[in-house]
Amino acid sequence: MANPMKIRAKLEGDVAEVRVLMAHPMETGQRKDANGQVIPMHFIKDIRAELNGKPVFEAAISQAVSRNPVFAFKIKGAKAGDKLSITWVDNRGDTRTDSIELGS
Amino acid sequence: MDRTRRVALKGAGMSSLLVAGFATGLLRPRDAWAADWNKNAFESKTVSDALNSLGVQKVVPSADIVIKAPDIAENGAVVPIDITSNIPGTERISVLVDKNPFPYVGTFDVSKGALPYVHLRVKMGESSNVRVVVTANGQHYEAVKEVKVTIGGCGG
Amino acid sequence: MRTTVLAFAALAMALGIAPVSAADTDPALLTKATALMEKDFQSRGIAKVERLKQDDVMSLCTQYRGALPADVAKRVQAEQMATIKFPADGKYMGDWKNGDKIAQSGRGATWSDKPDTVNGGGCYNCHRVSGTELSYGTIGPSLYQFGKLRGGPTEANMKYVYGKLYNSQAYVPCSNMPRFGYHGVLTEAQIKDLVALLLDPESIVNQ
Amino acid sequence: MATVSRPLAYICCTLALCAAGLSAAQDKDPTAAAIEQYRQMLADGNPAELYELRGEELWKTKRGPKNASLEQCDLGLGPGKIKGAYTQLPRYFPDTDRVEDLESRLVTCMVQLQGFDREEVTKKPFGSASYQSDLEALVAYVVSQSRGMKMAVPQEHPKEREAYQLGREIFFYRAGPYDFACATCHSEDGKRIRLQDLPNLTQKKGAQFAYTTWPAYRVSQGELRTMQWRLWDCFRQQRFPEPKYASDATIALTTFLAVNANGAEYAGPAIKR
Repeated sequence: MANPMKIRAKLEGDVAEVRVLMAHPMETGQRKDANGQVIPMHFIKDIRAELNGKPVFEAAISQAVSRNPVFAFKIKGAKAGDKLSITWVDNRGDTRTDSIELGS
Repeated sequence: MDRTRRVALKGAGMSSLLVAGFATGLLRPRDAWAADWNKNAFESKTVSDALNSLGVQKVVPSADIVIKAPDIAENGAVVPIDITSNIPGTERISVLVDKNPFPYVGTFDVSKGALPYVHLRVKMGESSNVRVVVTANGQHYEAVKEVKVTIGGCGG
Repeated sequence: MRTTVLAFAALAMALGIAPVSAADTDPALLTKATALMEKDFQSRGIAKVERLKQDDVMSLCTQYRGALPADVAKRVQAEQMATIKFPADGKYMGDWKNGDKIAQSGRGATWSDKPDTVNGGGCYNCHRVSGTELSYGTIGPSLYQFGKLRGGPTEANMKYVYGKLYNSQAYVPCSNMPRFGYHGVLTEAQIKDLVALLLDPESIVNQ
Repeated sequence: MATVSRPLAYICCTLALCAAGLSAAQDKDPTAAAIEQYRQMLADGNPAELYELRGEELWKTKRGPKNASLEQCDLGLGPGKIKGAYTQLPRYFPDTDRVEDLESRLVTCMVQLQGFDREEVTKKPFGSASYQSDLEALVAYVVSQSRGMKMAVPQEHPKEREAYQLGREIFFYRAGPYDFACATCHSEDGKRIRLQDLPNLTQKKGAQFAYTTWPAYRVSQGELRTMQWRLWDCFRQQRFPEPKYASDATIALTTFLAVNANGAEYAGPAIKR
């Protein structure tokens, strides 16, 4: 089961500066284990951030994003009390959604 | 899907992605993301093939794309990149690492309520240009920044 | 002796300095520490527990914290010099390009290395070697332009570099540098390639 | 990705206990300045936090044959007292009659409170992309509860003092096919391996910087690494045989380093190359 994300957001006026940490191996499919077996690709493909249920930021990424990904982005038109949720889906169909309420 | 997107992202379109996704049982309908996961672009081995797959035919160098990345990365497994686009109407920010085996790293869609900014961390196999392509009003703009990757520790 | 050590340690800690002193170790303490390591370390892969055994150089350099008294240093140097096997064919220099590969590689001899792993010299870990490699260490002196500054591949220079690589302790007692030839970490051919790296006028070291 | 497929880059990791700072002498060097810029960009966004989250969950969850949480674990300040506990470890514990570091103590609690088998718990203490280590997560959580507090490792009990003395001997012990000791790389100021700064662990400043920034998230491995891992991998690169996890020898060496760091503000888990 996927581990939780760590989401942090700071409100600057009506802009929410979001930083998110995701727990994921982001395997490239080019690494070998101790026995010389290729470790299969395993990586987050899609990311979506929603503000009160409305998509505001989306990404399509590859295995070249570093392990345990870190992203930052800025959401417009945010205010204290808004619900920010972030979802990722990986190439095996595993998914995880975490939410926070924006502070003042 | 608006017109701009259709122009910008040819190659593996939404419909083919959905077919592939449902076929392998990986994607549920709610996972039909607005940002295409462009298989052809991601599997391209050169920058020009990747850009072709992304539907980027013509790209104009722009000083309005600000790439902040270290001149030298202490470890290629994690190279932090901060991107800000000052181009009006920026919709998408795409990132490529020229010398990676698969140069295309991803696209960030900021058109629905985000500022034209993203911070990400990428793997780099060797010293290379980091290439940022910004799509704004159907046009494509680019900027590059060289990042040197060093050998570290005792093992190298 | 033991009281002295403890008192010194207490004083040094009070002053905010980690106590380190030359030739001031309690042999009983070292014996106890050695026994502790023998209990708590285990063989893994090619790294066997026997590696904890110290030879004369290791034990003296541990005991004196790297600063040997003059007479001990002189004896150690002479003994170590006698271990050096210079090439039977009288040729000291190999291929500097191979030498640079050996200098770049830090592989070998760890418990995660396979028995057939080709050992590297790990030279860049501690030395600046070529003028172009940005990633170099500073534990040892810069070797950049070594040959150019020392008069090139003269017989004396070649013999010195070969010998130093073979057994550094013969030249600088308690040197930080591994005894590559003495321990069999590098082969004769590899050492020759490294001699060429430092002394061949064509080598990147001398550009 | 070539970076991770290259065995050298994959296997290698620095002997350096620290990967940042301490390079005031190199301020003018453009390479050092660029590396500094790299480290600063990484500092804002440390995946160690993911491990802290998971560790907190593990700490509070009832587990093991005795179906107990670790909330009554005594890390030296009394059962359940976790705030600042790391700043006073390693220390002597009367119940085990032994000096224990954080990791050995966590194992003790998992055995005593939760009924886990010691051998089972310590069999695979270090995680990888395909395996999550509970100990690494628990360590991340516990040390995060000492952030901003001053190191105050006790030297009152005779066994605490002895651990320090033995740790010092181990630090200077030269052996193996490379003739290395810890001191080979860590007893002079301003040195580095490749581009990694080497703290001088025999001096207060170096010991403080290094100790207060471990455990750390290692970007080269994508894992939160503990002090036991740090020593274990140093010994690997020292070409020594393998130190047993949470053994007395490793705890003695940790005590030597920790006591030398006394007085400094704890700042882990950090992020390092």
